[in-house]
Amino acid sequence: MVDEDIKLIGKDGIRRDGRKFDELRPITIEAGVLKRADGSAYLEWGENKVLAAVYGPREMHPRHAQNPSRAVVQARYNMAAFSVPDRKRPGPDRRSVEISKIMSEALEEIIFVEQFPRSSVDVFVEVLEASAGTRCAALTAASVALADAGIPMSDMISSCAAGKIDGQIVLDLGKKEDNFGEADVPLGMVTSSGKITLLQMDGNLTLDEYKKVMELAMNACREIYQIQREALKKRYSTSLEGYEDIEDTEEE
Amino acid sequence: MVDEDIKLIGKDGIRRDGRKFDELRPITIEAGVLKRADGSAYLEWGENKVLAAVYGPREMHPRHAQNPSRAVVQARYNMAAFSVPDRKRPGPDRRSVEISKIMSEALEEIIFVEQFPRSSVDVFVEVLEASAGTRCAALTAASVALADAGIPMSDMISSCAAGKIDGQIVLDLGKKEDNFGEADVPLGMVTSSGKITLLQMDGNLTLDEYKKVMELAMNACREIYQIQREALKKRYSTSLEGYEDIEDTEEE
Amino acid sequence: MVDEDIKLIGKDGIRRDGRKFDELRPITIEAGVLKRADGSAYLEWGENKVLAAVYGPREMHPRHAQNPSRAVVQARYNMAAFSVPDRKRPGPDRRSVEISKIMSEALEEIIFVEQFPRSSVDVFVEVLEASAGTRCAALTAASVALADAGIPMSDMISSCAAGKIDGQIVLDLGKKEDNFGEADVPLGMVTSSGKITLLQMDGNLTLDEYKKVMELAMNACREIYQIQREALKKRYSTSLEGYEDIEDTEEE
Amino acid sequence: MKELISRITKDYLFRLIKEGKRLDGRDLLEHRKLDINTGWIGTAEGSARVHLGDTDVIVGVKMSIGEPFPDTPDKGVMITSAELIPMASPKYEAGPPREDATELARVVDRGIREGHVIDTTKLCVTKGEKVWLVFLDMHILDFDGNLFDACGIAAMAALMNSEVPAETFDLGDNYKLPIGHVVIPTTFYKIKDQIMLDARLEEEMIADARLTVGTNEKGELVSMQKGLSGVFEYEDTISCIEKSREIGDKIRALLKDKV
Amino acid sequence: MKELISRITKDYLFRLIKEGKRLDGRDLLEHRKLDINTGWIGTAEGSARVHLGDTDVIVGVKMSIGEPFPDTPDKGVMITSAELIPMASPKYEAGPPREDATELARVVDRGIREGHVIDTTKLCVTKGEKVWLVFLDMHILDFDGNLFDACGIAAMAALMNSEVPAETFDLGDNYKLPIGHVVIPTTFYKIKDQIMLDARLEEEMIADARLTVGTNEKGELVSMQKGLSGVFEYEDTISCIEKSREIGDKIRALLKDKV
Amino acid sequence: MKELISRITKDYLFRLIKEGKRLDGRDLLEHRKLDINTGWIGTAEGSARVHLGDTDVIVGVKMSIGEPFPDTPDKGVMITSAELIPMASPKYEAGPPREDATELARVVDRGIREGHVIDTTKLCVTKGEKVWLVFLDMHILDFDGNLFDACGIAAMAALMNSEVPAETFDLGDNYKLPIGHVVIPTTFYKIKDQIMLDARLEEEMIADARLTVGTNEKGELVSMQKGLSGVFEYEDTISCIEKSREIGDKIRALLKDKV
Repeated sequence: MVDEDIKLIGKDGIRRDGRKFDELRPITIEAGVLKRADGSAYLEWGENKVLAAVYGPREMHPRHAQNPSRAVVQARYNMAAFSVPDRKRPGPDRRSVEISKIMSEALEEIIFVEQFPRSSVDVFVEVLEASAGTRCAALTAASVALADAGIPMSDMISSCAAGKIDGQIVLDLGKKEDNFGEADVPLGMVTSSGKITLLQMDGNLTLDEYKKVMELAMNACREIYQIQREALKKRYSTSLEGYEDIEDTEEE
Repeated sequence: MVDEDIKLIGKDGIRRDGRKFDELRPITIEAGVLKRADGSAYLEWGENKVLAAVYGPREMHPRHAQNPSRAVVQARYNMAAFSVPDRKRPGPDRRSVEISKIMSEALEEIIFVEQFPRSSVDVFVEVLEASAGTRCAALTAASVALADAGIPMSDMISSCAAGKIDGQIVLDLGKKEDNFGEADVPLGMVTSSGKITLLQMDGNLTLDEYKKVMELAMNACREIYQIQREALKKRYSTSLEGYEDIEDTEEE
Repeated sequence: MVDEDIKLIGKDGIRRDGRKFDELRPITIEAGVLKRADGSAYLEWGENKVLAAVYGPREMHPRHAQNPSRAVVQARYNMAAFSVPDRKRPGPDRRSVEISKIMSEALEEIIFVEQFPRSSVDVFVEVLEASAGTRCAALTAASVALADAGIPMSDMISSCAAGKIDGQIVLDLGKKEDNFGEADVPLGMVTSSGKITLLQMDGNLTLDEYKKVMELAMNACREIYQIQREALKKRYSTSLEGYEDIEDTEEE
Repeated sequence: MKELISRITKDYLFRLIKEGKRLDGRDLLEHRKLDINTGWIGTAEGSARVHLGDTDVIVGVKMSIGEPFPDTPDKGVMITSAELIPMASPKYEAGPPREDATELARVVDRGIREGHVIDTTKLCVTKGEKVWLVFLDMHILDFDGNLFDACGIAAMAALMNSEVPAETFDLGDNYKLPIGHVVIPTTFYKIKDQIMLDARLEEEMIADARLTVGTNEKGELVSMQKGLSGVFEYEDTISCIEKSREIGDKIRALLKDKV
Repeated sequence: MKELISRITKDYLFRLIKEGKRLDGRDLLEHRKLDINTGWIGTAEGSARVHLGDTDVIVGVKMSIGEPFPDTPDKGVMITSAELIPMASPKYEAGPPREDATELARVVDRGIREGHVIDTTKLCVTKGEKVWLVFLDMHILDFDGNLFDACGIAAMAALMNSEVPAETFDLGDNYKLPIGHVVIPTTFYKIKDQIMLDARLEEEMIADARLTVGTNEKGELVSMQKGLSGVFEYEDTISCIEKSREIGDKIRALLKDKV
Repeated sequence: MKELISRITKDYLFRLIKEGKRLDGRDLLEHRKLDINTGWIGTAEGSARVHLGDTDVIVGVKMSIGEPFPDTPDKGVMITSAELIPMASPKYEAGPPREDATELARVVDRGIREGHVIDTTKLCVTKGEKVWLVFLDMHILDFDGNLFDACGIAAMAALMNSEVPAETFDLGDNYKLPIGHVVIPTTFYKIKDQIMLDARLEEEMIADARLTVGTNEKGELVSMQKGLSGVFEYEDTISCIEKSREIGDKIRALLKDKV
């Protein structure tokens, strides 16, 4: 991954896109953006644009895949053909199959699956524009969509990556940094408990570097959690407004 | 589609294959050509060679696709690998999926589907040689095969295209005319009522041109209906002959 | 298949790998090599390396494929990607589909399928290294694996090919001999009765040559049967040893 | 699909329609609110998101260099695909019907291709060897009926918004994708002998027949597709074409503003 | 498949067969009426439709230019495929069994390939670069048993009827596809220890074992395929080969007239 | 999968684990017996069969010449695939779960790729045109849990055993596949808050969470993958990494002897 000619961090310690080592790209989240889905969220994270929709709990099809004692969580991560510089062929590839699997597992941890035997909770994430860090963006958006759908959950999951570029530990690698950096560690965290529900790593890190990476990523997850909460609060107040409107109408 | 160098109509108003603007290519239809199928028809239309077979009404598989209140009509349009100048890969492509869909819908209109809940009526059309206008040929042959199978129907469907070449409105475009013409309008018509059950158009037509196209195509459908009826009449008399033979045998 | 420049048999009548015309390549078989499978066998035959595993009789899935009056025998012949000089794409190709089919049919003959209605007997053969004659190796190994699984059988199947190279009839063609020879006849035989359960042929043989080929192949099958029996005897005695150990333990 | 709607809703809809009324108070031949956003996706050569009421679709255009078809050696190539992703509807749970997506993609494709929306003669790099490939990918995000119009309009808008990425391929400066004509599709639904425009999902589910009409800025007819098992009278098709030209002009004006 | 035939029909067939008789009055080793029509399809380089009793198949040959295999750089390439289309039988409703089509295609393919029916050395254009590809596509239209013989004969007839389309590829004048040998397959069925030729569907459904034998005009054996779960005695195979040579000669004579 | 194990076995396993014990008497952080056989397959450029207890896998390496990726024109290309063949387990009857095989292949792939196990810069033949392709194919023969370690170790051994088949492609003498680093994966399972190494199938079936850690000969971390729906504490991951380095060194020593 190392390319000697490319400098990702300036002498002033500032990254190519102007960020400091521990700075996130701008993140905005909007909950409840789709009408048909039971819950949804739209998230922009730097140049990443991600839409998440939740259906369920609903009767699982096909029946033979039902679990008689709990709900099955099925996440589907999908990239739009136009979401990357070189057009992607539509349909699942090995990368998206893997990400769908680890997202499903991560989300299952926080959902009260025992309450919904024989059901499925389906989470669909569409990556409309991709620019490094889409699995963290997807998992973060999916958590908000699940909450928007009113799925009983023990907590939220927030997700962010940290890694190493030019020998330095930095938070939330951008596209160039991901391509030419030395290590990337996507983390998914159950925010209140600090427990790890998604963790991958590739590249090259000493144990000390790993510790620094995790510190950065875990702090960032807490920061992202606040953005998730704000999105839900805003959605909740909007819903209430809508509710009041209806009451007004009824009073007339 | 316009190519300035190619003249499709001579100065005498005669087309390359010797036809006048409102003249069909030669059409022959034979009903009852297959033994296993419940009904069948073989049709030649110019160079087009099309075979249609009908099975049903029969119990629909898979069961979950059954409709409890009526029969499902499933047409399958398929081109043989050797039916076109450049060999076609076997199996359905997007074009044949679309044609199968609109054929199914067109045929459903005339079949008394309410009489056969949970059943399917399966219509298989094989294009053995293709030379422009195969979907009209397929729909025309399928109607005869349905009648041959004794499927209760309210009417027949007859089908023919008209279009524009060299700026003139003509009936039943041939291969060259289709490739280099300016517009093509395949029409499927419930013959007695004159109602439209299949209609597509692509190319470029003014509203007036559209009206002329439709007049030509609708008249041709009535002409084709007579050929369909003749084929069934001939089949019916052959069957009767067969029936008489059996009676003779029984008398001995 | 004939290439004039390549001599497969020397003037002394000895083949390129040192064998005489009626000589088998070395064959070793070990039964009971896998833990999960109900029965298994590992076979080396010249450079061929083949592993066979048996599961069943077990309830057949999917249910609609069950036979209410007998077990269904399903053999699956598969070549590892690295088993041939030019890497093979993983997954079934037309050749392996055909071999799986004729293997299933051949094995069904000797299994008491009537004893196990609605069941399947699944035979999985993996070719780990291929060097001509893999279908005979696969069928021979599968028979041993079935016996190891304790599947009730009327007899064993032994399998071997013979053919023609340089105009002479020889037994058990090797890789070069198969590529440049004139005919190959893989045979599967129910050993005690001498009946033919698998037979294929391609190339060019007169009737007399065919008779000589069959004589060689049938004799070889009887020879291979002894190797199969030895493998099972050895396995049986090993099992008994294990059984005695258990008894010892119980006596303590 | 007709079975997925309750008998009561169905009857209510039929009653309304007989009176020439609709669920959302629209007139029979009135479109829903149309929102067009273009240039949304940075990785695409062009993009458009279209809301037609609650139907929400996004179309992205990608371009690269490839080989022309042998019979059109000097023309660019367009490849269209539609994904009815399960996000868009609870009915797509077990995967959306493949033939619906195929018909949708092909109808949008024909409107653009046969209407000469893209001037493909300006997309040749080396005759017979290298031409521009234009990939048009449609994603359905929220499905409340009438995908034909939503996708057709979004495709038109995305193409008008597209830039040929010549620089990426060392072929000089980027330039606007050459647009020949502006084609707008309009879809009509027949329910109990009434013809209505732009059906919502519930209306679409009880429709007997469907007719999509595409016209260009000259009022010429460039594409038609009849769907579903019901029938149209010849006269119906004439009035649909006339109405389509009228609506097409309005949407073309809106597009001009937006792109 | 055995389950799809009623017990009564089965018992009746068994009784007949024990007496050496058949449903349609034929002798055990008699072929059904064989009809061969060639040159039927204008878009194909060669074609043949074969009726073997009520079994009805069509084989088309298409040719184009492609790359040779690395180990045979100066030889043309043949690609065979069979489609058991659902038109042919009520049993193919849910799609015909894939392995049946595969075995059929491969057995026909081997007879032609190993019998050197096509002289592939005459199909080289530029050694190691360009050779003729011969696509052989079989369609089953009506299925009344014994597809191996119907398709094998139709394939042979279609190849003998084929013309190499050199003009289309600017490679000089068209010429007849070079035929090396004329290979005819004959398929035998064993039912209750009786061996019969050319089974109809009902017979095929109760057969214990099947043996296809392909021979050429010199009486040489070029291909064999045993199928189904029953067994043959060695002596059975000898008599089948002898009979196959006899029948093969008759059909070769018929082919010579027809093509 | 949790449902396929009986409640009694489950409870028994839980009881054992709470006491820090295991079914086969191992300590929680002890590997099963590891057997490595290399060079087994003559048709492969390199191969290894690994037994990890009763888990039995084989990995074969094949190489050929192909095109590099545009962004790494001077580097060889590795393609990894895993087949969970139905031979390996009664549970794979109806076909093994596709996503399990995909995750397995990708995790092994990443360990090798990101750990720079193959020095791909030495696998370039002609920059931008021809490089060596390295195909790594894993077959699971007998499945008793922990495929990640068995396959990861077998892949490493097979690569160390591989020879570049230059002679076959007329590119000079064969030479050993250039190895940059020796990466060993170690997989930990969390059950009821206990962390154990190298689970057998029954243990894997009741595990809450899984963590695979790959380290190289310098003790550097090169790949991690957390799996299953349970969670890890941050501190857990630290101790897993430390243990992985220790185990990795032992296995690297073993590999040096074997290859």
